[in-house]
Amino acid sequence: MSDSPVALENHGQHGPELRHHFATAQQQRDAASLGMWLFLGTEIMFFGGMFLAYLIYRLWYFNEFAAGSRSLDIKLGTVNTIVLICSSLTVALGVRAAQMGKRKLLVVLLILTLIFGLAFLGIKGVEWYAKYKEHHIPGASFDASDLIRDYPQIHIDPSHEQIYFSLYFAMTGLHALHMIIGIGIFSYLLYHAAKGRYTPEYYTPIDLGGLYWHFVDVVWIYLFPLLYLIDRKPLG
Amino acid sequence: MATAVITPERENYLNQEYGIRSWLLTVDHKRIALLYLISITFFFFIGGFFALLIRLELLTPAGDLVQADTYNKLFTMHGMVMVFFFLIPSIPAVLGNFLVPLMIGAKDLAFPRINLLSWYLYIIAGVMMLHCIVTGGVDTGWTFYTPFSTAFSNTKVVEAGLSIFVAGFSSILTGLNFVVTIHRMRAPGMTWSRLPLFIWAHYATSIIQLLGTPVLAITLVLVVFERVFHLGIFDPTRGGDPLLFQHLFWFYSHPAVYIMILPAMGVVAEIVPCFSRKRIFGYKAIALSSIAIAVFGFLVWAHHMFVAGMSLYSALIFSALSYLVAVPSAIKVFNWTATMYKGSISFSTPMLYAFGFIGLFTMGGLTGLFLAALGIDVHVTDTYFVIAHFHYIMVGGAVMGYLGGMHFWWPKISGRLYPEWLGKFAALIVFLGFNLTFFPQFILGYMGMPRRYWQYPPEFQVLNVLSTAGSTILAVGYVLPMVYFLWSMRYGKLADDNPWGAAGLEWQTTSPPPTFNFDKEPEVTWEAYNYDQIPDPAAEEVPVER
Amino acid sequence: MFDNLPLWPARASAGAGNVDALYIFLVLLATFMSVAIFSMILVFALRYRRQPGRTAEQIEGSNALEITWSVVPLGIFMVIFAWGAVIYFQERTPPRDATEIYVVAKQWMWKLEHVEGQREINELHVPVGRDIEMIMTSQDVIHSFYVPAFRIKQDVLPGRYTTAWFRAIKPGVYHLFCAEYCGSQHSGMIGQVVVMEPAQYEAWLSGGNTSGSLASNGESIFQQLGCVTCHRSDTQGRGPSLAGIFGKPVQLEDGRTVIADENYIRESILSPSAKIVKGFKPIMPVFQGLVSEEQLTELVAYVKSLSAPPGAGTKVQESKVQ
Amino acid sequence: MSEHTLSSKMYYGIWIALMILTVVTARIAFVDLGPFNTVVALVIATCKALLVVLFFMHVKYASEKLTKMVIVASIFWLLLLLLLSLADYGTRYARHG
Repeated sequence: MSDSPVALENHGQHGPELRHHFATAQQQRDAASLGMWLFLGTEIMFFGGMFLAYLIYRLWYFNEFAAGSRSLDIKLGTVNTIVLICSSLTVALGVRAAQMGKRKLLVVLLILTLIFGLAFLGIKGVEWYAKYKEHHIPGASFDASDLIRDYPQIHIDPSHEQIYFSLYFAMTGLHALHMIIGIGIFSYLLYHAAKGRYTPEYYTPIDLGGLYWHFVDVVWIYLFPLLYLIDRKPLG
Repeated sequence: MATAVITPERENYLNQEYGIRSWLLTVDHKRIALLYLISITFFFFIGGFFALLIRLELLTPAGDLVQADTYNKLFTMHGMVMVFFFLIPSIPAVLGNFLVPLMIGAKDLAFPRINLLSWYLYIIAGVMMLHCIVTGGVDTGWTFYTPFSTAFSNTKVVEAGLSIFVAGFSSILTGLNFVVTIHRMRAPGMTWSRLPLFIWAHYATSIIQLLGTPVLAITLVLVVFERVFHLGIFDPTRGGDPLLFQHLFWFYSHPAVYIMILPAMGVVAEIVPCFSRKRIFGYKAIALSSIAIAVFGFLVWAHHMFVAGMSLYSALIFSALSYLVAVPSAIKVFNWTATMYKGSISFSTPMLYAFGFIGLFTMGGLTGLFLAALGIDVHVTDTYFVIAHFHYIMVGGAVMGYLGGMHFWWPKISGRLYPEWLGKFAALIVFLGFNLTFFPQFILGYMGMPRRYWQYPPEFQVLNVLSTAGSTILAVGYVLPMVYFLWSMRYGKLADDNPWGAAGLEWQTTSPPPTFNFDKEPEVTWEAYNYDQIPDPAAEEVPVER
Repeated sequence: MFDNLPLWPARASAGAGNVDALYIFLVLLATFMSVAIFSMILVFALRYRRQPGRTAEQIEGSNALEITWSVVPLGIFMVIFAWGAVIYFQERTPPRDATEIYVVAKQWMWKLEHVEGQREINELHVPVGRDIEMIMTSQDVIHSFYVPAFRIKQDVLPGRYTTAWFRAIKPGVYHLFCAEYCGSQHSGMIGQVVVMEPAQYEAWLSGGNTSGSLASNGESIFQQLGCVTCHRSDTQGRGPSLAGIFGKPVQLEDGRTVIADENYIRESILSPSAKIVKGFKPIMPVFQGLVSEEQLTELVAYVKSLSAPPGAGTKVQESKVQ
Repeated sequence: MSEHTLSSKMYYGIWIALMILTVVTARIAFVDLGPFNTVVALVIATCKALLVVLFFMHVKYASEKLTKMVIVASIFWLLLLLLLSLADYGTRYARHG
């Protein structure tokens, strides 16, 4: 919209967003979508490496995983899951708004998404800080004696407990990094959406950013049970 | 189609714009290919320099040329530079970048800016690696085995790891670009069954890059986390399993071998038909075997770990699967050879490299059978036998293929011809030097000389001397092409659009091609390798040069 | 001339001949295939070289050929696989009555202990004709125990035991290499294996200064650390009795069953709570960091000696008291 | 990515389903189902992931085969990594001979 007809002229008969090496806008959209999906495929393998480590050590050191999992704050974990799901909703609605050319709605939804994303990181930060306070960060100052005291029914080896928390921090840390990147992407999208760059004919960036955001949500959907819900049943 | 009069002033991708900016900010896949060419050549000679120092050190049994720690850094950085900064980007990022759009009749790759981004990522990674090298280097071996890399090495492991992480990102983006381009950007009529086998090979390569590289990335990230934040995922003192690292590492690093060799196979599949004037034998078989290698290549990684302490039963599984991946490789060799049958064969430089490739790759592949055999592997793994084997594949195979491809497409890339007799001479030197360098290492390996040894018992000396002698010959063979390629850019004879009379869309445009590759969008109505329809330039009395 | 250029490693173990046989087979196969491919290329290149007047004959391909040259190689490959697998299985399966030698690797030396108590560094004396099993662990990084003349190699890992075995058949002195890169002096981590006639070996054994057998050393550590207060052999203590458990299945508290092998004993000392024996409480203290790798091997040797059949050799006699 | 626009009602429906599943999985973790706790947690997570992928990411309606192939291939490769590694871990300490 705000892109002037001058720009249009420079691009000959096709629209300003169609790059020269594509024949049609459809071809360009399909290429972009395929590219994004391939990228998400690589992301699956990226997290997959950690899932393998998780699987092996959870089989080996179930007790320590169970105790570590119990020590996480399930309320905050659940709230965070809900926050992310809400953000996925706003993203999905945002893509729809872009499709239909509702610029104001799109801007509002993008802002909401950013708020949810930041809320997620904030809550994550609170949880990490608690872990820091409890000396549950792996390394020289790691101390699992509180877990041994709190869960006398579970046989805990403190060094194996470090493996659980190593994985916890690696997995949630890299997930949080993806969230931060997502927030960066969405800030960019918000800026351009506010300027009215996206139209029902051209909203590929919104669509791709949305795919990325949903993917990060899906990763969390798995991380939540894998890290928080390992073993919560009443201790006998 | 190959008779257009060449006017040097004709606008092409090289002379359309001038100035450093027009190169550094280019989104033209052909210019980016040249950027890659310059950068990987640089790293090739750095890695080669390390290799020569290694060979010089091994001239005598005593560790006398460099210190032990220096030696360890030399082989580490030789491996890292050659694998991640030369071999993996070599054919895909240079020839693939240049040729994939041309061969399928596209104006550019699907994501030109991402293509440029991958070059910049490569450069960032390269600068990090160089910085790491000049400020002390790293001594973990290119394999980064834990717990040595996480807890014992005092060198710049973090920097090297991050550098390779970034280089991996560059590799992923290249692969992603190729897959999307091959799916979405083919010219009308360019069906899958008409794709040149070079494209099939790059498609298979890209699959590996996409699905394997992220696993290496996360593995290196975890190593970095372990060093920097003291996480303990691979730490045996906390119950971590050092073998987990090896599983993750080889899940990428075994298929990575196919990232190096598959594109070279694609090059050979272009060269052999051209200089045999024949349609390639068994097109479908070769195309599918590329995909088969990409898939099976992921099922065999633990054959690097037969003595590492993993389960005996899974060793059996991985050994059997390893033989599976040998079948498609064998299919390719047989088909290339069969292509020559009843052909009309000329001995041009690219063809000599293709011969060299087939021969050396065959030997590399056959010695792979030794290593996949469990009982033999126990004895020869981690010895010079392995070194010899993978250099036959990577240097005898991938580098031969790369050089063959460079000679084949150089007229298209530069618009000039290199001196043919020098090309043949260099090819011969490379072949001889290579065999002299690496064949003795098979014997050394079976004798029991372990790899990564700075000093060694004296009975191994004679073979080591032979190997070092060969390496100097090999070095000459590698410098020569660089010299005459550079020379030809200014003084070489102007090349025809299609100097070899080759099939393929890339030969139907001008040499060098215009910025958008084709003056008119091509429409494909013929099958690949339609050599029956292409006149042989050499057959018309007039020799290649015009 | 061949003094400086030997082309074949010494063949000094019972298993080496099998490895060599497969190797020679593969060398012949590879030579045949290489020669076949090379000569085919050569013949085609000359026979069908470009000549005025002749054109190439276009051939599409042949499914019959494709299938042939896929299936035949696969068949040959499976033979190689099976052959290699058999050798590997033998190499990885130590005979039950093998003499044990404990190996602790560290940057950059090999420490070897005979059950009789002899300790050696970078040197291993063994008699001809006896099955020897190496039980190995590392104090720091990964090493690899490699004796080319025996055709055996096994990585030595921190945190657990790996094993390898051989039966020497030829007296002599052979290289012992570290084959897994382990840091600065990796290439200096070499030693030698001295294979002796049994009589000489006995003489060597009795000549060396020992500080008691491994098992008896282990027993005194067992007393010192107070293990004996719970793991009693006379009555049921607070911990399970260790007599006769080695190599047997153990019922665990969580329902699993494990075999009480070296790695299990090791884990049970370092991290007792990992696998609690059924019917016992996880009250044993953690010994991670309190015992050295050498002490651990001695403890393991002691626990194993408690399971040896009576009179199964001199090595366990003194520890059977109690 | 295409002409197809889903109604916003559909999105809200999916959202509610996801919320319910989240609460259910967090609650059910406290009930002793024996070994099935993990199974249930993973099944619920997979349902949630499917909802997001199929509807929020439009895979069900507005995408072509190729997208589905990319997803299936990635998951297949992930399983290769996990299962072939388990071939080692599952049998590593088994004694033989």
